[in-house]
Amino acid sequence: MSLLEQYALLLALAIGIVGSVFCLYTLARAIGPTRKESGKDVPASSGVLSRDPVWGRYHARYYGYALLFLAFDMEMAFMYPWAVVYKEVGMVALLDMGVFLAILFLGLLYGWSQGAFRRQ
Amino acid sequence: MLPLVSLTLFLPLVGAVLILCLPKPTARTVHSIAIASAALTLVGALAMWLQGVSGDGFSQVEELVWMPAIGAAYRVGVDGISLPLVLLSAVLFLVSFIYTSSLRDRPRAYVALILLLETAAIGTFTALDGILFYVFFEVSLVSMYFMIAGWGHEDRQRAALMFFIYTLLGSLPLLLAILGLYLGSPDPTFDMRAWIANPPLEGAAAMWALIAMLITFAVKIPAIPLHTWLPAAHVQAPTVGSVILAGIMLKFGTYGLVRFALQMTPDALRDAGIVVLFFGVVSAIYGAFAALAQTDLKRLVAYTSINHMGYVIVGVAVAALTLDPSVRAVALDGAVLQMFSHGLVTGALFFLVGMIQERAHTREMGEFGGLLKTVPLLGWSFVLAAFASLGLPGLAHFPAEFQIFLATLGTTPIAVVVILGIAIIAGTFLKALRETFLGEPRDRWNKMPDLSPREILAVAPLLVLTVATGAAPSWVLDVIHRTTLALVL
Amino acid sequence: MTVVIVLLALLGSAWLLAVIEGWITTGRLSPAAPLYSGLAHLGRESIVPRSPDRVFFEAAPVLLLVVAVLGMAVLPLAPDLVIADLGTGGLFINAALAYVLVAVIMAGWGPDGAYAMIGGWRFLGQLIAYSMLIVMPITAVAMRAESLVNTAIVSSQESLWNIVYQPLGFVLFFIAAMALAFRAPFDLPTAEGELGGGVDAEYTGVRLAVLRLARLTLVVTLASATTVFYLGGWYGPLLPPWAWSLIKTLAVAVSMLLAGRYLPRIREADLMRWCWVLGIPLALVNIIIVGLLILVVP
Amino acid sequence: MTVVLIVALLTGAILFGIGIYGALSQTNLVMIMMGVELMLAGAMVNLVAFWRFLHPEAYSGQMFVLVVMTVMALEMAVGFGVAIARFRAKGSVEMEEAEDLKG
Amino acid sequence: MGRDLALIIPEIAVLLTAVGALIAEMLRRPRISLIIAVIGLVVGTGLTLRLLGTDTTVFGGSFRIDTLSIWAKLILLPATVLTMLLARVDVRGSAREGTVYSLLIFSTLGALVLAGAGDTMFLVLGTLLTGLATFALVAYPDTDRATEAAMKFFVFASVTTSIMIFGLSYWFGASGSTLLADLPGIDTMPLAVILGFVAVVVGLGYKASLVPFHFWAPDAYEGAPLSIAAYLSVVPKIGALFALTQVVRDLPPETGWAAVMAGLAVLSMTYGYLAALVQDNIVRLLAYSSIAQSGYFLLGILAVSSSELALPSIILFAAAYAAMNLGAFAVAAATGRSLNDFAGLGRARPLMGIAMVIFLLSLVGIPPLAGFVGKFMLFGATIDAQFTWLAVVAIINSVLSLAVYLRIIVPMGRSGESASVATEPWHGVVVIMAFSATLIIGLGAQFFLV
Repeated sequence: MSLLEQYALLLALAIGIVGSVFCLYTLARAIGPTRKESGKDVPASSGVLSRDPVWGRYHARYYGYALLFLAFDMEMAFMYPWAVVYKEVGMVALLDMGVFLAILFLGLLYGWSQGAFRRQ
Repeated sequence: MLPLVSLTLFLPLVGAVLILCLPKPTARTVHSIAIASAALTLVGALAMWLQGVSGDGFSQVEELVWMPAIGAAYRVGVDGISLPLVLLSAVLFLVSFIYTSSLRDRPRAYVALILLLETAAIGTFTALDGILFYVFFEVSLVSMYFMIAGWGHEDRQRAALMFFIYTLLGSLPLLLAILGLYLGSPDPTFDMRAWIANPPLEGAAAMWALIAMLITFAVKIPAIPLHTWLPAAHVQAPTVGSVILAGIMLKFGTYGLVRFALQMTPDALRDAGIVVLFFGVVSAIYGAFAALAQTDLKRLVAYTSINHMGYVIVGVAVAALTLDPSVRAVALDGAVLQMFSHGLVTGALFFLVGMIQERAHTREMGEFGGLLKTVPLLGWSFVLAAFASLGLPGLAHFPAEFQIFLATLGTTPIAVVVILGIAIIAGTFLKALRETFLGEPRDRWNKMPDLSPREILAVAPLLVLTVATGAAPSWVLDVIHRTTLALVL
Repeated sequence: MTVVIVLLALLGSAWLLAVIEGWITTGRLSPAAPLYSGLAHLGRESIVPRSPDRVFFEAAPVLLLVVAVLGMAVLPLAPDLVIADLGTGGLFINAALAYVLVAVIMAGWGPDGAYAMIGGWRFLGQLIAYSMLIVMPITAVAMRAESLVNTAIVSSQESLWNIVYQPLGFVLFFIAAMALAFRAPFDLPTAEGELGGGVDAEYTGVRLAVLRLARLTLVVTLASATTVFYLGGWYGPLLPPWAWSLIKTLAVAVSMLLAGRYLPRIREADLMRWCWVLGIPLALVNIIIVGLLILVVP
Repeated sequence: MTVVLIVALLTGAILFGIGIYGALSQTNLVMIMMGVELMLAGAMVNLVAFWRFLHPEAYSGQMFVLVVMTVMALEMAVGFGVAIARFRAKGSVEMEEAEDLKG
Repeated sequence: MGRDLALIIPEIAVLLTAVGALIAEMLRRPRISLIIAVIGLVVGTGLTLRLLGTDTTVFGGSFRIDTLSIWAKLILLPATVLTMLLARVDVRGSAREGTVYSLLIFSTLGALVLAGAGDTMFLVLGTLLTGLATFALVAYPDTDRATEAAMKFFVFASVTTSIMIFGLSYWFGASGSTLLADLPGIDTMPLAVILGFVAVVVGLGYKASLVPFHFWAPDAYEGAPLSIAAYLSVVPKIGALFALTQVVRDLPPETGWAAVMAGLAVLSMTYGYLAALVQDNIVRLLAYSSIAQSGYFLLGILAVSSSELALPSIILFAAAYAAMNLGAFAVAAATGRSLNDFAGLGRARPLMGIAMVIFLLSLVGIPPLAGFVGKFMLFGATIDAQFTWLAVVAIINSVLSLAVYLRIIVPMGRSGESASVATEPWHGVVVIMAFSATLIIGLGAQFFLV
């Protein structure tokens, strides 16, 4: 299979699943409709409705991690190609990545020392 | 063999550094150091004078590697055109320090600035490298600005600004011209001797360079119509500032005219000679008329400077126009001698006006009268200087102006109308003398003291030199003539 | 053909898993219970809460199901029993599983309910904690296999399974996989005790059925990934390759369920702290150890 | 093949266009950052297309894509850092409310 | 490989210094952090001296060890040291003091990468590295104004950088290589080359705060601590301008880039000084003046392929600019942010006053100060490259600049109620060093003309 065909297959698979789920939904509706009744559609909040959208109430308190995460996640983009050719290149690759990881790790330590891991 | 030129050049700077480095010196110490270094400078200048010039090109050349990569170096030396101006600078600065030695308002900075200015002045006259010349040319501007801004009269900030902006704006075209000369030379160098020996530019490029130079020097000289900064600056400047401004810094312009415009773009100047001549004539006559209209003594003297400098322009223009080397030599002799004399005479005049102002706190001629009786020494000195200025035979300006007119007559006779200027200047000074020194002495000025020994020491050398130059000009002219005669254009 | 087999295997595994889950929780072994439960959900009302973000609300369960299946699609059951043996299979599974986060956040945001919202955002925090522990061990695996092709990764373990070669990586990956599947003790987004179901809370009827199915599938996919990366995939004596794959996958999945049962739920802050302070340095150490091993032991 | 290349380049240009429009028209820092992401995505599409269709032998094209990804991620990281600092200091990340510095 | 590493030893030293400073900060020892930083950078400068005269490339042509990049190190590393001393006063005792030093060094490393860039990817990475560190530095005080400055800076930076990357993608398409040295080989797709060039001008122009990409500069300078403003006006700017030089060196002349540079130069100089004329805040004034000074750099850059004077003039002016601008900022740091604070400075603290006058006159270009020699050479290069009109415009602008700087100088002589703040010793040290540098560069320009 060519690369393109493989991806096409994966796409078809995804569409197929969406389609079958849709069929399931149609089936469910065919079995019995949902009746409109007042109070039924209140979200789970002990029956108390909030006037404002709820998203204002939640604070992401982990952004110290989040910033570090971005850096580390990016590092992986370099590590995958590196990992594949690692055995071929050998020692030099280990040193290269060692330096890279050491600096990155230093960033982690720095973040830690500056309280990035404290709950804000 | 001592590096005389460099010694003379940097002695004042050493003095300035010394003054700035001393911890909390008294005013007396400051002035003593200043006078001592200026005196040493004068000794150096005299030594240079004794060494003399060879006539062919530059003498006493001293050279030091500076920026070989771009062909710039520290090069100094003198010829017959610059040597008298160096001597003039040394003398004028020395008497200025003597005059200013009574100053008690921040003397340290003031004296240091003047010393810096002295180095800049001598440097401008002795520099043989394009960059070096420009450096000194501009440094003088800065120190003069601070002198006027810091120690001038009522409206000093404005006048200083005007002076600064005018002359800086004016000097930048010169920078372009220098760059043009540099890039035009076959083997790029900033050596002015090379530029003089083989003028690097020709055709339109040379004309553009000449125009740039003329703008710069016209501002500095100042020539009509770029002269408006001069009266303001003079009126607001402290006395010593005026003396140096008129006595030396105006010469930067005329010196540059000879050194750069005439020697480095000779063909272009020959083509444009008539125009330059025209501006010279207009400057001379306009300056004379403007002087006539003044009631303020200092402004009056300032405008006579424009007149006298106009003669220099005429002389240089004639030198460019004529084809006869002997006529050219005469014209240039006159022009250079005129610079020298003007420095002496105007210096003396500004000193004397300054002394009057110090005593009377006014410069309006109408408020004086009969001063010759109350302060005879001052009065007679002024009379002598005024007569010198109006060109009386036997005094400094006469031989100079005479030679200029002579050469003009031989080349472009029509330009001799410039003689009109002499008549008007004569009228001007006679009017000034009558109003200020003759007539009935007024009661107001009865208590006016005559010259103090310090002031006599300041003025007397100038007057003596004025008489000496006028009566026996040959001691200066010989030096000048040796170079002008050998000048090949 | 392959597609059908793999999908059937996936469904079958999910069903088995549901049965086993029921067995563990209730003590009764009733193979038909998941089917009944699914059919019952079909018949129930599927309520849409008031003022939802309709697109997010509808898309979340489907997306979760899709990414779980797509993840499975690149994992081999046998040398030729794989839907798409991509050249970047190891990376693709990462990419697919990253959408779990998107789906969960959509499920949290969509219904505009407080519990769901908190559950969704919590999962973002959880992702920040576990995500590096998924990708870093996979790197170490790829280093040994010199490839990101999943079949090649399995082949590289013919002589020695990765669980022996890099046990540290296995432990980290296993834990991270549990967190990714948000099973207990990492079920912060759905925490029954405190959030009343969290992201599940607003789903009813057929939508809930799809969501449940998706979560079960996700567990199977992750177990299969663990098998491929660490347990030598289809290798094993006597039985055919696909059977070994299925057995190992189910074993891992069950062990995930069991492990969660006996551990208390971890606080979000602690999870992040441990993952970053302990987990990531350990993952780096794992990479270095593997690197040295590869150089020293050819 | 060139048709595909042109389509890809057009896609890149359109992404870039949308991104720059967003970055210039939005006032919320986070929205601006999304615009910037789109611009970079456009550049990545370009790079990949050029690499794939014109210079398949030049691995530097792939490297450049990685570099652009890094740029994306780090700019976002620092951008959020700035946004958080701003939010703490001022309680808003609207550009239009940023007018203390003028003159 | 070994050779390449040996050639980038100064960069490695800088990196290690940054790391060392960071480690000291993690141990809560900001003083030691500063000491490590200063020593490390001085050592880095010393290591660079050994390389003088080298002209080669490393890592397959992607990084250049040539006159520009070597002088970039010799200029920027000492400039960073001076900034750190200034910053010491601003951040002493605050949390994360050592971080500031470390960030400064990282940012300088980015500027060095830019200055030696031989590859478009290095342009991107250098821009990124300098940019990221400086956003954080600007936001450091965490106040309303600082964060606002950082936010504007960031938005501008990220948008322009993205534009640059997008344009660079076309360069890759046109040449099939990311090396700048491969650009002259392009003869097809001129449109792609022009697109790329425009984009590079946008990306580097923002960093060098050229008009019309300058909007962030005055705000960022004003909101940031003074030492950081001084840093922004010198190090990243010189890095970006050197990078621009590296780029246009290889650009085929038919693209007409020189004319674009000339236009930008005129815009930057004129607008910068005109805007500076109406500022009352000394920091904003210096910001606009630094915008104008960037325009002067362009005079040299546009001549880079047609005049031998160009490279030395850019380097010389960069050195001069670093010295005088840092000096002016240091005096401002010791005096105050308003023009009124300068009234009477000359009388109250004559040495500060004299130093400030020297710095400003040097910025105008009065001989024999550093600024003059630099500008002189730049004009020479411009005329040599047949852009005489541009030299004339630049000279007229110099006069305009005089008006700008006199607005500071004139009140200094006045007897005024000058703020009689005690001078911080570090301010004094920086002023003295910048002062000596301004004089020495002016008089010893030869040294820079290698």
